Amino acid sequence: MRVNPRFTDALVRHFLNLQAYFTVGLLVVIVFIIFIKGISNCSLSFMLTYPEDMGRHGGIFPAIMGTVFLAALSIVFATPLGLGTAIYLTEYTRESRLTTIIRFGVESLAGIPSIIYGLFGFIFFVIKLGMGWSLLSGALTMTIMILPTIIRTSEEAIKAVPRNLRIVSHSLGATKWETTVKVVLPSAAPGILTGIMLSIGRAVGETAAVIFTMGSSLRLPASLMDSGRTMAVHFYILAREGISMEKAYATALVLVVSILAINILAYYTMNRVIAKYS
Amino acid sequence: MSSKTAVLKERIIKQVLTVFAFSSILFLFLIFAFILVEGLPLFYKAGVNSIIFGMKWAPTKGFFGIFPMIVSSFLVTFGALIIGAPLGLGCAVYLAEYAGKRQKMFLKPALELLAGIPSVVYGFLGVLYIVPFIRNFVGGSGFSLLATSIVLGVMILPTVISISYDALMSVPRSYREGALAMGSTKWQTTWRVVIPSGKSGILASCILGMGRAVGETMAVIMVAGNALKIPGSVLDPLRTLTSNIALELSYASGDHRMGLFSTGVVLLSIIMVLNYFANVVIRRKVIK
Amino acid sequence: MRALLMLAGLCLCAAACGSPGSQGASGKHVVDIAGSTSVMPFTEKLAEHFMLEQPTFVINVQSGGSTAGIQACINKTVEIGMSSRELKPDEEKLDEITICLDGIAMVVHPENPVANLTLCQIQDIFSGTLKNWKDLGWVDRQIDAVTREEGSGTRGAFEELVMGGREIDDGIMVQDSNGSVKEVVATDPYAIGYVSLGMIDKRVSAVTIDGVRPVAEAIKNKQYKIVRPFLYLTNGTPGGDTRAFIDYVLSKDGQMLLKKEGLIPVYEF
Amino acid sequence: MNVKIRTEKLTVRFGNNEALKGVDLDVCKNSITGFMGPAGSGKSTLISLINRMIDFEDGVRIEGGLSIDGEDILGTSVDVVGLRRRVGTVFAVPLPLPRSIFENIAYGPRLKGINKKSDLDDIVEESLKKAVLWSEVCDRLHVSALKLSGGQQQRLCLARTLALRPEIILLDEPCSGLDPISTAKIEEALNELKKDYTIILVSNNTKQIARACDFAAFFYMGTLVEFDQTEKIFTNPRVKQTEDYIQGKFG
Repeated sequence: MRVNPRFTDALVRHFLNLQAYFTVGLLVVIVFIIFIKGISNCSLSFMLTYPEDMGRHGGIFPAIMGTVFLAALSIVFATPLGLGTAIYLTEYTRESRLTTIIRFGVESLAGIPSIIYGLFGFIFFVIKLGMGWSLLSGALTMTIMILPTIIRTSEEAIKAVPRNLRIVSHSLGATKWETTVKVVLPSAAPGILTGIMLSIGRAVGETAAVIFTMGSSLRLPASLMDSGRTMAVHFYILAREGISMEKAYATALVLVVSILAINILAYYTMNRVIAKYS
Repeated sequence: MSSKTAVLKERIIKQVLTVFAFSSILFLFLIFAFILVEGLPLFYKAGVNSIIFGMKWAPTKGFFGIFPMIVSSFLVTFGALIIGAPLGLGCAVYLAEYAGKRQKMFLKPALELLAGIPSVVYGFLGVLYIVPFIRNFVGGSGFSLLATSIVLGVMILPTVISISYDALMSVPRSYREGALAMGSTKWQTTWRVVIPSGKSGILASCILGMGRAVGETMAVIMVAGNALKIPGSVLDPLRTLTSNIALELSYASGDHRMGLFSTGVVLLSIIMVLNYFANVVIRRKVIK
Repeated sequence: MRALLMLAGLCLCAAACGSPGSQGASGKHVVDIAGSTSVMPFTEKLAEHFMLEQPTFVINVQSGGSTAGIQACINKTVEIGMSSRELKPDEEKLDEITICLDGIAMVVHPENPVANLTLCQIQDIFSGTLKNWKDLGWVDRQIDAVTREEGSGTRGAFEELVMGGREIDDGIMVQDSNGSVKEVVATDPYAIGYVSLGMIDKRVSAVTIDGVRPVAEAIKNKQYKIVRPFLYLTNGTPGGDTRAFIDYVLSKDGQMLLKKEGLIPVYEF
Repeated sequence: MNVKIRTEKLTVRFGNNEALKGVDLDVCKNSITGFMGPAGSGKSTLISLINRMIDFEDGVRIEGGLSIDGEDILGTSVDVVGLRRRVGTVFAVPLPLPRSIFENIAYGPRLKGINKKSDLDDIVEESLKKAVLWSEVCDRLHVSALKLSGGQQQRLCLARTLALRPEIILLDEPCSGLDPISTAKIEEALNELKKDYTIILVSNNTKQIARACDFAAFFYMGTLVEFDQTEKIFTNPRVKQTEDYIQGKFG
């Protein structure tokens, strides 16, 4: 018997529709579970107080600050490097063997799993350079890890700036650098910002690379050389060691909500860019 | 500003930017150098075969075999692919071919948000929901190849979806219009024209998804059970290369630590090969 | 954007420095401690109490494992290393202080009716020859045994004190801390594992071994044999700040605290 | 006659393709010189040599000489940025920068290091007046330049070029997309400007060349076919090709 193609078509449409909504449903379920289980233990004071008894009681203030410090530091290190690389690739050189090599480097870095970053950061920053488990070791490791994201998104954003704007600027007697700073970067800013926000999200959610480089001290890091704990690491330890499921859920809630907020903001910014150029 | 200083300034800026651009290469070099320097000596000392094909891992007693972990890494990767790829491809096809503009505006970002959820959260939910489910309704302890594959299958979804979506979207409109004009239904067009044209991108999305699965650590440690044997069934626990490193790094010293770096060398090699294949596949498309 | 971020960072730093938690950091009394994940929770607790009494002190406690702690102590990156295993010959240049004894208990799920195991049965389970609860007089169900990872002090002690030369089977599940072993046992009714005595609470139940209950009494009168010391290690004789903390740990308050946590103090007051 | 720009046997190749073939041409000071010819005739290539925007193209080979005030400008040691401040360019499509009217015009002066508000105010007003735009925008200088109409945008671009206080102004088909009224305004502005500047106007519109230019050059396939005073070219061309082009037989 031949099946009517129209019937197949309708069937497939519904099946694929189901798949798409099932997948979105996964996201909703994950967020929902975290929210329902976490909300009762999550309050402002939870976010602003210090943990007691390894996190069994009290709040997660040092973990929040550790996360903020780590993310801020790695962005401060990675943005000039990444943006500089993107500017070099788009404005200062033509496609050549050299750019192929650089791109190969960036792509490879992007593909390396976080545990390898953890291994490298541990042996290089923590041990060989003697930085110990510290905010600095963690931030430098994270810097390398988020670099490819920043380079790629900045490059895309810079490439999207119309060539004519550069021509005009040059015709008015601007040097390459003046053109880049005054014309190209302002137009590419939203796209670059998107990359930075996605990177922040990555740094906030990372565990494997952080735990072996920044350590897991529950204290608030008071200097670059102090060890500290990010929310993700704190959550991992709480959940894995079964210290307190309530606190684990509450931490997960803060963690997931902040990451979602950062990501949504990033997409919003990106859409504005797309709207602007199309 | 005189023109001479302007020229000089430009030259300095270009040089600084060049240095910045090479930082990625430098970092890549450093990562390889340090992992290799720490990991390779053991290959000399214990022998390549006894590490890569060795069945027994007892580093404090001088056994450094990671063959079961290599096998396990591949098992979970394929498991993840079996679970994640059909679902991901279905989503990508729906998004690219069927979804309306409004639907897309909601679905696309929602699906990409899945990528933002930290891996520890996936692992946590895996331990709390998937592991007990398997223990109670399927069998075994629950910490298993099956649980790991499910968790990783969900985790690779965003990679599979976004890359194969891009591949499908880059198929020229005229292909679709041509097929539709000849009286094909939407699905016939998609199945016979669009998907074959986007084939290499779809393949690349699966390879990159594999890369993600091979490299995942924390979620795997939490649900895999970490036993050292090659699993005999999908319900047996297993240990991947990544979890071997993360489980023991904090305790290891001397040869034991070197053994973990050797594990890192093998992991890094697998990842580089996968990335190479993904690149080859993508480039082939560009040339075509 | 960068400027904004830096500004935000600075504000946060300023806010952080104003908070009570880091005030001590500007003072001189900082003691860094790292090592065994088994000793860590208790040290953390001792540090918390010590810092309440002596607000000018800052005690940084890190886990990382016995070996890492010993290495860190040799490199002088920390003042005190924590170890839950005896020192190896090349590590013996460190000074060791036993702060308490710890029993290792076999734990099962509270619903598990098996209440006693012989040493030999435990060996059989962990060497992979005894695989079903049926053989221990319970249901026909595979035993989900959990061990610790290679290199762990607790595993070292378990191998030495329980396994008696027999090897732990490759098919046994592995977890990388006392807490995570306990977590598996607490959630899986068919699981069995071994944890530090101080970790036991009502979510898991400890079985008797050859009829002996793992309690402080039995350890003190040497009936319960699976016991190992918790060590603090220093590189040379400890100086003022480090000494002050160690003195506190060995004081009545410190030892009582350890006792309350289920450990066996080395001094009786 | 006072020569401002001189080319000598100027030949430009893009790969194997010859865009200019041995062009010899003198452009006079304080006059408007029109370049005309069909697409691909080489007139825009010549423009991009004068302001060295050709540097942004790949695979270019140049032979022969090009000088301004007797000074060679093709050498590698030439200060290109300085040159572009002496040679202003207005492109075929209006290309305002995505910023305000004021900032568009102040862009060039600021690059030169003029940052004082009162100086910039003067320059902006003067340039806008010269470009016959002042009366239309004087009350909304801080509005985005993208909000102006096409004709206004092109005059803004002219004003922006004038703000550089250049010696030479190159206009590369500046009126191709504009309505007759805007075109007339630009031509009006140019007529005033030639007192102080040397102007080159590239156009496909032969009538515009006839109206606005003192001299006219006809290019075809990279060759300078004919160059003379506008009147002569339009009334009595020496070459048949020129006559055909002017009469619209090809182009």
